[in-house]
Amino acid sequence: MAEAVLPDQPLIAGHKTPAQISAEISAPLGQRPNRTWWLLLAISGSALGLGLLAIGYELFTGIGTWGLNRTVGWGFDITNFVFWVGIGHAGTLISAVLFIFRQSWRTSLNRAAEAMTLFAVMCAGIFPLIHMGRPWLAYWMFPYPNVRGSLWINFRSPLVWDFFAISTYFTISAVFWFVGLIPDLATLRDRTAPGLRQRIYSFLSLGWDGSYRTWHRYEAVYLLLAGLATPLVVSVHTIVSTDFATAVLPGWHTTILPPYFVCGAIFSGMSMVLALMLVTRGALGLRDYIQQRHIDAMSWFILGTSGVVLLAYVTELFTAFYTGNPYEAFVFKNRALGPLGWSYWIMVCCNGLVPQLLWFRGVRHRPAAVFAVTIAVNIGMWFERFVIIVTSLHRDFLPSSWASYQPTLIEGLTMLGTFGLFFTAFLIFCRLVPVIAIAEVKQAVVAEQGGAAGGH
Amino acid sequence: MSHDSQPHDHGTPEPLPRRDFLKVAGFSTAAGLALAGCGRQRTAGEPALPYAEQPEGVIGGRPVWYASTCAGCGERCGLLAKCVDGRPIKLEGNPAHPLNRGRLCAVGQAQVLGVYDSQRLAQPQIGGQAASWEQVDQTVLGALTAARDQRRAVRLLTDTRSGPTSRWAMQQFCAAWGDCQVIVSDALSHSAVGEAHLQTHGVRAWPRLHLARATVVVGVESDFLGSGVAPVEQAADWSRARDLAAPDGRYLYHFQAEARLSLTGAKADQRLPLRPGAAAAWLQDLLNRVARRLGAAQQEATPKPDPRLDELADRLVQARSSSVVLCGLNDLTCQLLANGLNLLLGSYGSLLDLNQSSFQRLTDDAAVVALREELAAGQVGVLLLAGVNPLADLPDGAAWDKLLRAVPLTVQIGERVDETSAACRVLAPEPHFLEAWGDAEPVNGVVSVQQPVIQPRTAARSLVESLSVWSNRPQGGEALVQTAWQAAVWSRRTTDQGWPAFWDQALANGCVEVRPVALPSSVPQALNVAPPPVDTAPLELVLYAKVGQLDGRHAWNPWLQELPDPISKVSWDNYAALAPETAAELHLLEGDEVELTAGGARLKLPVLLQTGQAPGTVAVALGYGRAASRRFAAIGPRWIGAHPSVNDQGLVGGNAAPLRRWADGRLLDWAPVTLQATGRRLELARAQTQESQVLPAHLAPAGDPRREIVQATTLAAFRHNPQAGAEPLHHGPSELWGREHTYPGHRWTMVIDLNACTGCSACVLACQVENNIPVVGRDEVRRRREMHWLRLDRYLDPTSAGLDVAFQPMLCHHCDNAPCEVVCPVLATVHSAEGLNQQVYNRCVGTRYCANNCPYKVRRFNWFNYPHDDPDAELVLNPDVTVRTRGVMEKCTFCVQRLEAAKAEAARTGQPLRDADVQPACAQSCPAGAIWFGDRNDPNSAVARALADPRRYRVLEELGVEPAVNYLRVVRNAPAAAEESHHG
Amino acid sequence: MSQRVLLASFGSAGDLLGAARDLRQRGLPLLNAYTPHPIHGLEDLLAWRGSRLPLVGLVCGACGVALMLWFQHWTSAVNWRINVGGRPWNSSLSFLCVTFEVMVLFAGLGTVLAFLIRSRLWPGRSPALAVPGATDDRYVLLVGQQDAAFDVIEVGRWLQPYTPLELSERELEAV
Amino acid sequence: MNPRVLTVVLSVGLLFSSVSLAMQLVNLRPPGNNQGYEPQQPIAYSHRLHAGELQIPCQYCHSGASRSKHAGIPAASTCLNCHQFVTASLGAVRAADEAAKKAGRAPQPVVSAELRKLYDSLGLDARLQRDPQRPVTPIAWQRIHQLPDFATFDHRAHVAAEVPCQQCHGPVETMERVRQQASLSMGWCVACHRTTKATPGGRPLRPSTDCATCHQ
Repeated sequence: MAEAVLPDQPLIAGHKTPAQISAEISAPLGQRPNRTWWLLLAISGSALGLGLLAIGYELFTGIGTWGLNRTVGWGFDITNFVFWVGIGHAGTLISAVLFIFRQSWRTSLNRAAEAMTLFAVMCAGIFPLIHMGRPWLAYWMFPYPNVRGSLWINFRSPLVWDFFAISTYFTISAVFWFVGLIPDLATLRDRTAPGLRQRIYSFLSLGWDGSYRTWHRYEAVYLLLAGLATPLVVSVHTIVSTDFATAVLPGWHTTILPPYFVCGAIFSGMSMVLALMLVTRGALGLRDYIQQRHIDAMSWFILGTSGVVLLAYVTELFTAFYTGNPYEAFVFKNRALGPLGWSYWIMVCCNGLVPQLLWFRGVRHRPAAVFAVTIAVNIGMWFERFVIIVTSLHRDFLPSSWASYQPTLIEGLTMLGTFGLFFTAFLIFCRLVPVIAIAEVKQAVVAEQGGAAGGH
Repeated sequence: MSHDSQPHDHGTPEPLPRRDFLKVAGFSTAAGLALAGCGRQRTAGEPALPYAEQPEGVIGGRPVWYASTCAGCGERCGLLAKCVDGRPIKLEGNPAHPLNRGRLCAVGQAQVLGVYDSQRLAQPQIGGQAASWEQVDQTVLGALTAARDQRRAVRLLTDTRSGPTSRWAMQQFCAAWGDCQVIVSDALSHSAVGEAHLQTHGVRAWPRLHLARATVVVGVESDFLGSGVAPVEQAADWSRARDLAAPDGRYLYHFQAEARLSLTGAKADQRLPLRPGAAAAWLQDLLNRVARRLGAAQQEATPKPDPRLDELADRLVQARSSSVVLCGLNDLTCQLLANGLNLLLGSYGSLLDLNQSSFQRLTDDAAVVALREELAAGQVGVLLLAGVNPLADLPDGAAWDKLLRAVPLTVQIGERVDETSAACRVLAPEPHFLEAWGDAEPVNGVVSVQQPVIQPRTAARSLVESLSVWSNRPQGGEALVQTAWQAAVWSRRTTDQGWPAFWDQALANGCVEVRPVALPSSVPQALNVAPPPVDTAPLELVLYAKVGQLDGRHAWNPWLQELPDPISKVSWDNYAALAPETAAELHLLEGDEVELTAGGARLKLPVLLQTGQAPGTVAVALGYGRAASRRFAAIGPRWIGAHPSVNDQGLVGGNAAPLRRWADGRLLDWAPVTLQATGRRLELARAQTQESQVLPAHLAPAGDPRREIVQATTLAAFRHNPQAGAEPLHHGPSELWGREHTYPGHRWTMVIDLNACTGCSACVLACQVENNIPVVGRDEVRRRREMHWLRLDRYLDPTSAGLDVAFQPMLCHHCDNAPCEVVCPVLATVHSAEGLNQQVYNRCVGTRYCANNCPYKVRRFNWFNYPHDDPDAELVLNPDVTVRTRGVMEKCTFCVQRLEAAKAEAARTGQPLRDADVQPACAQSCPAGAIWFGDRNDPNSAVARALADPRRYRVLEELGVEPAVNYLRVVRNAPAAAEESHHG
Repeated sequence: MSQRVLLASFGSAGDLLGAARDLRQRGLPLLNAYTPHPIHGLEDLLAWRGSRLPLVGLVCGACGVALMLWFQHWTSAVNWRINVGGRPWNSSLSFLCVTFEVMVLFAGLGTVLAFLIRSRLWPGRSPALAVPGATDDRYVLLVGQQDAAFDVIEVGRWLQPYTPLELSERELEAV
Repeated sequence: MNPRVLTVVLSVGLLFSSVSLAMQLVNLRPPGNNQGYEPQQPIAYSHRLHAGELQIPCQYCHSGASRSKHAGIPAASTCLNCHQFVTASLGAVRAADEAAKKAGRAPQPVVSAELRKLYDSLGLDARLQRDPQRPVTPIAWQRIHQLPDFATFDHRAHVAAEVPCQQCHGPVETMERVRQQASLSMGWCVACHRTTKATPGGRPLRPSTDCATCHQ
């Protein structure tokens, strides 16, 4: 794929030696953070703080502090949940799927992308919890033996599937991330001067010594995890889509939702990864590692998924009108022309039209332009979830219960807070572990150069 | 106590010394005191206080029913008060009462809350200072003596109090003090009806309407099903007159001419928008046409042909002696024309009963005007005001303020401090009607006992007791009632019962039927009247009473404030309703605040667009802007985004009474008006914003412009094919899953006859009282978060020939394939073996997924904790129903607490449970009898029979959710012209 | 049982591979290697079979599937039968999602745990054989000294074409 | 210190604390479970004496059980049915009689301290006559069996199903002071509802396990 597009460019620019790679990638960890980092941390930390205040207020006062009503039972909460789960999809996808397909250009991206997955899933996980009327009873979602005669849970509920899917996804992603991190932690352990930091790296690197016996097993395990994570990625967003697809509500009750959701998730996730990588490479000076070929490859990915998403929009409309289900047809007319029609058109523009700019080389070669497109895609994908959730709910079967939905400040701050959490976590991540998988880059570079050096 | 009150003849008939119970702190062993909410765990250590002395017949937790009489409005329905552990917690109609026959309206249902209102006047006051009754009596008796000595008049201004005891006590009082008169003034006056009958029949009387026998009824601005004189009785009669299975094939045709869309107009087969100023001319025209057809033409000129009016005249004449014209305007000309029509049509004696005439609204406007003149002339020495609020209700309220202050002594007898209180020197608190002895005679010959069911919670004294003291013949309430009854009721008995037996039976039944008092009358004769020229003001104001608020005397009641008006679906406010075309002409949008000016008075209100209203009219509800609504300043949840339920003046709505006017000694509720936009915008709290099942044109799918949520047909089509109007399913339900579940025992089912439902909202309130449903306040309703488990959907069809309006009680459908159940992660809502969709509050974690997935949107979420605004009001909670805390979903349970109690009682007695033994609150209360509930597995049950009705359908049948709630199609007796164009 | 080993350290993966191939041809026992990253082809030179860890994953996954299918059936259709929305007691179609997720979870966690235990990796453990630079840029080959005939000088000479950076001998407890 | 001694000391300490923790865990129960609750009552009323020795039927005092949801705590006036005649234990009365005989005076009525509380509650004077000056104050019993507000229990249905009182309340007739025997947890309720198929008399029963049976 991508390598076929750009055959002659090296994976990593500047013919690095392994020692150089270790040194350059781990360099930011040894230094004191610069002023930009502190500024960004202050901004994202403040956003996180505001979000925590908003969540605290909501937990203390009640869900009524959100703009929901008896007709629109989910609004910003589940929109944000699906949005963040979607963002969280690219990380594992880049890591696992590209690993299986032996796309070695992934090595520059996979660590940060996986971390992003974890942080995004953390952000996503907040919403199912706080959207509950009584979040302190959230543990009732888990089937444990109890004194209620052992009253179990309803395994028929998509929310239970969600609970299992999201927690499995988080666990497997975290394990996958950590397993990939072990050799690098050992590298750091061996590069760091004795002290607290070194002891921490030493503790976390589990006694890794680079033994080839371990590498041998490691490769098998990593491949297996990648193989497990790939269907997991698909299943998680499929299950998230069943929250809607198994409901009776027109606009939700469609079989297209699972592929549509998975594709949309990859689309938004890739955009977010690309946006973050553009920022990171600028901020941490990793231009040799994250090159134009990576941006190009990601752009093709985004273009492709954008096409699929656009196709899904058209298919949805076609199905709604072709089947002759009047409720379904109404919902789609209402989405486009009803009182919340603006959100539909934002969605179509940002997801369908704006990404088409990436066809142009001139756009792809301007990081700022690519960055703008990725942000537009993320806005569009947020609105896609808003459109699916709110416009389907607000006018359903009985006209008597039609209502509108106006988010409150508390909801806005909560959403802001998750962005704060995401970026705070990402900034701290940049300071604690290598943002690029050192061992993998070395392997890729050696494999590339190895043709001459007599690999095999 | 020689004789005490008796429970209604449900259980033990022995006398019960009930008053002792308050000597102890209450029977808190009742585990059901579900005050604390479901999230909290009780800790051991709370003491349980049993009685010290066991009252006979009282069993903790077991309800006792007492028969009494409602005083919520003038209709005076008989009721049964359900008392648990000494607390009345629910009012239901008394089945033995001949007027309301077991049913009760929303206002009546809401009265029980008044018992626990902590803001009632608790103690007498003199000049604003708390005083004792001795001081009050001294002051009043002193002033009365002084008035007699100075030859000044004593006047008692009261609302309609028709009970024999009141009459007797007033007679005693008047006899004691020389120039003493009783003047009856109701805020909603029907004075002209009495005056018209004085002219045509020689008796100032208000005929009782027997609508059940009617074939054609014409209403002219007459809201007899809504805020009229006896809506509970009329709603039942109206639906009986529209019985499709009537053996003689008779089916009521209802024509309504009115300015605003009233509840009655909503149910009419044909509606004519008519400004009140044009009503007299229209009635005259109709009279001419009818007279011509009957050969009694009063004038030569041939009326212009008008197919609609001619058809109406034809129908009226065809149905002679079973047709009637009802006029609701307090205007003598209109009433005389209506009487003329009814005399021509032979309605008197068949539909209009002057023998058993109505004593429900005996207002005498002329006497009020005369009183005002007397007051102005300084002739009145003592003025007693009972149950009236002239400062708030009369257009010249400000003038009354000065007049009252000038009287040497004004005494206000009432339950609460109101606008008039400040102008009165003595405030004499009156008990709640459930706390005091009394009676009522709503129609001549039907006497109803008002029996106390709880010890007074305040130091109040009823009007009759006070009058007995002030007549120098002090007597207790019970003794007064017995004395009056021996004199005025027992003497009219139709049996030969002795007094004790008569009294005991009256107490147990709640009412007795006796010989009507004969009223002197003359041979009826129609009068020739010339209608006044049609008022040509560009805009005409129509003032009316809302179904839930009436004249505003219940403005303190949060349940009624929150009850959405069934027509506009607005709660917590009044507004200036305009026809959409009129608003467009005036460049006004919904929510624009306007200033109305009529006769020098001004009022600022937001605009509401009301389809169906006569163009060129502005309709404003009376009864708002009351001082009693100040208490709602802090109702509802408190958070940073909350808005108060009251307006800038600290009141709910604006008082429109200053816009009323006096004309020819009568209180008129219409006037020319001008509108001026103020530039402000206000959002009304509307529980339903999409008013039609016809979809917006630009969003409707091709070929499906409407949703057949309420299905309707015409009478002719129904006679031709009883299944006419059935909407073919868009697609048959498909089954992914097999069916494993059977319902071998009971299987609870409901059938709602939309044809009978009048939209009166009694069910909504009954449900609220029975199920501890909180009041959430204006802001929450505005945010579409009202908690009513049973809501009343209202659909207008602007595309229909007239204006088809339909009401649809919408509650949990208890679907067999419930979409809500499948999605709940924690099994908090699951199906019972009897077909109920159960909601377990304490298991609910509040994901709201169930509500999203409910096609009927009948699930209600506790967005906040919604405590009672008045802590005392917690005493009205039903101990059998859990109080829900925040974060929990709730919904209609089919009153499962009643089902379970009935099953337990059946187990106790060993009798099988029949569906007649148990009714949910909504079905029990419905005045029109539109709701059947029961066990469909019992082939003999009423509900099983109703299920076989060819009109039966289920809403959203094609979803395959198998709802347990069924509806019966509306059958409109469409006029011939509309018949062809009707979509059915 | 202790063993003497020779540690040969190289500066590139290519050198390591070349050296390994050479020594293997000479019949020396190659015990292990210490490298900063995996090198393809080395496992063949070390004559190792493929890892059996995927089998562990398969077994764990199968356990997850069996457990969840049984558990969902037992709770919904056996232990407490509750009518949920008219669905069959055992709504097996609905149970597939959770079953799949638990399968992935069990397989993933089981394999990783097995890997960590088998490779003797756990928190706080220090490296069994601290070879300087093996996590950075050194490629170290472990050659076993089976008998007294093992001549370090000779081996050093054989390795000269691959520019060994360091040669050292150690006594190891076990490899 | 010798490391070996230290290890031994630490091991013994660990073992000890584990054992004591495990013993604490036995007493641990979910919040809301008041099993074993046995509060001090305002009057030392003995169910063992009344229900056990004297064999007074439960429903003599708790008369609501067959007719209402609640069995009810009897009013003080109910006690008076017997205790207007029985004012103290037989031993105390005999002792007073003998003392009077010894002193050669007429025996005076003896009122036990516990029963005095009952009479005080009803405002009775020394001759057990109602004294209008004394207030009537109900006896503040400590409630033992108490369900949370979201659960309802109808005694009527269970009495009709011939469930012996002891099945839920334990052998009250052996208890000096009443103690909550059962956990009153939902699982405990449901266990009986699931397994019961007939009354002790053999009448077939089908106790419901529907939620709304208890949660209304």
